[in-house]
Amino acid sequence: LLQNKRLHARVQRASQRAAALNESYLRRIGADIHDGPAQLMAFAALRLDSDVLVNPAVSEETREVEVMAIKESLDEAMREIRNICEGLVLPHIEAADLPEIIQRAVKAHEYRTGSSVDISISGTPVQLEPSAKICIYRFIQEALNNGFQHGGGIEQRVVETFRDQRVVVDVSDSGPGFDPADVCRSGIGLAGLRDRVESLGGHFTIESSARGTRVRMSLNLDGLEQA
Amino acid sequence: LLQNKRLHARVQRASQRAAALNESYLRRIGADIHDGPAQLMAFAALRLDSDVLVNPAVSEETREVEVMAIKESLDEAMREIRNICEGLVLPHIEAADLPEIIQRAVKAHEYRTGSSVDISISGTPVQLEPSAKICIYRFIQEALNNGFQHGGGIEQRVVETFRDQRVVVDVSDSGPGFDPADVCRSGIGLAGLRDRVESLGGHFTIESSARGTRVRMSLNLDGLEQA
Amino acid sequence: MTGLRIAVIDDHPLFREGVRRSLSEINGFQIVGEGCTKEDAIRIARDHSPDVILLDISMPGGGLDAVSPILDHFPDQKIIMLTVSERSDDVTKALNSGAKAYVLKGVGSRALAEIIRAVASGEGYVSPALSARM
Ligand SMILES: Nc1ncnc2c1ncn2[C@@H]1O[C@H](COP(=O)(O)OP(=O)(O)OP(=O)(O)O)[C@@H](O)[C@H]1O
Ligand SMILES: Nc1ncnc2c1ncn2[C@@H]1O[C@H](COP(=O)(O)OP(=O)(O)OP(=O)(O)O)[C@@H](O)[C@H]1O
Ligand SMILES: [K+]
Ligand SMILES: [Mg+2]
Ligand SMILES: [Mg+2]
Ligand SMILES: [Mg+2]
Repeated sequence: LLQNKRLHARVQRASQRAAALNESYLRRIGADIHDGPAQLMAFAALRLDSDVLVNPAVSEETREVEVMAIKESLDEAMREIRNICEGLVLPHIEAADLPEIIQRAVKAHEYRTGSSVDISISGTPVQLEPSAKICIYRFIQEALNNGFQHGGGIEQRVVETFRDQRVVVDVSDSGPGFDPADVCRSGIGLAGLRDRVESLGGHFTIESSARGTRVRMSLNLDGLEQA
Repeated sequence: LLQNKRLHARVQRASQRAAALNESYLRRIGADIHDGPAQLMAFAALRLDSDVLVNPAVSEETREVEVMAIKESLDEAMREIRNICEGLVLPHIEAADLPEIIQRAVKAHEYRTGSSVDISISGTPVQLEPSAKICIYRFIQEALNNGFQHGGGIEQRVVETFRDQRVVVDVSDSGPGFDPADVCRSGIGLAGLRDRVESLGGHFTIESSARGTRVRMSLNLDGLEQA
Repeated sequence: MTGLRIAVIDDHPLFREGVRRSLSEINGFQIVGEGCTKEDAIRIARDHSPDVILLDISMPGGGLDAVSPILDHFPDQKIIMLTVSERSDDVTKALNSGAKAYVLKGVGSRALAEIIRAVASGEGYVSPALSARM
């Protein structure tokens, strides 16, 4: 009973943090839009009003240069908006199975960064809830991102295994590593991953040394009964 | 023990749905941006390429008209982006107490819609977790929105009471009502509210008749022990 | 060349550049200072006493927090907020602190020039989208 209570408390705390986390995620999106596309659009709007665009005394070349500058900032704004939207929107994963989800997350990372990532998949056919699929996708997405940003993208790997009714996903690199104790809980990267995983009753661990980093999540397929 | 297990299962299911919900919320934001501002900007970018802007044979007036059209769509895109961002970002509620949170949610609604909403607040001083504050703010925001959109905004009220260690918030209207049984669970409005509230161990109920609608949430302050 | 002496404080370099170019192609303006933080704003106000300061909100230190320190020392300094933020809290705080105008980014260069002239001659201004709501 006591154990049950503790477990319950942990799940509930994690899900409270997940809610707060989601808000800080939304706030970050808002800030991203404000700092990027909104400023570029403001520039375009400002310059569009310039006399240079309409005054017949201005040469064709000068006008051309001005129009190009406006167009560039608008194009850049659209690129940034597209990136923001892409990061927001999960590919439709309801119909996808576990191997597909892992592959999609890895492909998206490779495509975005131009780097390459090793995959190993157990192939055990497992049925997953949408929430578990989302969790796994976001886990791989953020962990690969960290490995690329902070681990130099060295020998990045994603390994999925299945044991004792648990799906285990490892994301690792051979970068310089870091001390997980130094990372504050309030971030929305690693801390967010932990909350995501724990709010589904799963486990989350980080191992890091000078030889590299491995982030692991595992989910129990039988749900809370055996958690 | 059995009861504990059932409760735990409910919280966990709700928090799974809350995770899925966050994703569909993000997807909706992505779609909003995509369908709105991104299209307007694409239009502006396209027109910027027009020969009319640089060709010396074109009159100042014609050019002026063209520039105005581009500027219009850019302005509209910026307005839409600002609106989307505003809905995204919660006001800073960490420092706010319960009455302030309720007032802010109501004020924001009144400001946005130009309508007015009655408020009644118990005034009992209560300490709330940030996750509970967020939940209450989002609850009022969405329930008022529904009352305005679907309930004609008729006699909208927000009533907060405190009893048996529970904070109870009611949002109601005297609109035409609806049959809650008809509403599918997968929406991100009412279904989302239920999941938000239940994932914090709270209760959520809808009462609706031809005389109006009342949506109620309650949270236990002592947390899960007495849930 | 003389004319109105303007300072632009904004942490976005491209936008700042846009303002500089826009004002330079219109007669009667002279940029006397550029900066990207609250501290820059306070320093430029002191060192250059511009006729008008264009002040961003979202930047290191926060533009809103520069208004009172500037006006404490130079009560006649004319400040125009030029920002993406249309939050009513921001508008209220800016005007209560003594900013003369609140302009939303998205404003065109010619419109901006007119607003600056109006403010320099003692008028106030709030973007129509905002004043309609207040
Ligand atoms: N694979 C890794 N290799 C080396 N250091 C890492 C790795 N993953 C995380 N870290 C360290 O842990 C810190 C926290 O990571 P986290 O993902 O929480 O935040 P972030 O990546 O810095 O920012 P965010 O993810 O919010 O954009 C990083 O700043 C980095 O110092
Ligand atoms: N206060 C209300 N009065 C009348 N009908 C309501 C009210 N609230 C909800 N409904 C009905 O319940 C339905 C579901 O509401 P819900 O908030 O889940 O979705 P929505 O408002 O239609 O869309 P969304 O919130 O996702 O933009 C509404 O479409 C409406 O028919
Ligand atoms: K700004
Ligand atoms: Mg990270
Ligand atoms: Mg709704
Ligand atoms: Mg800025």
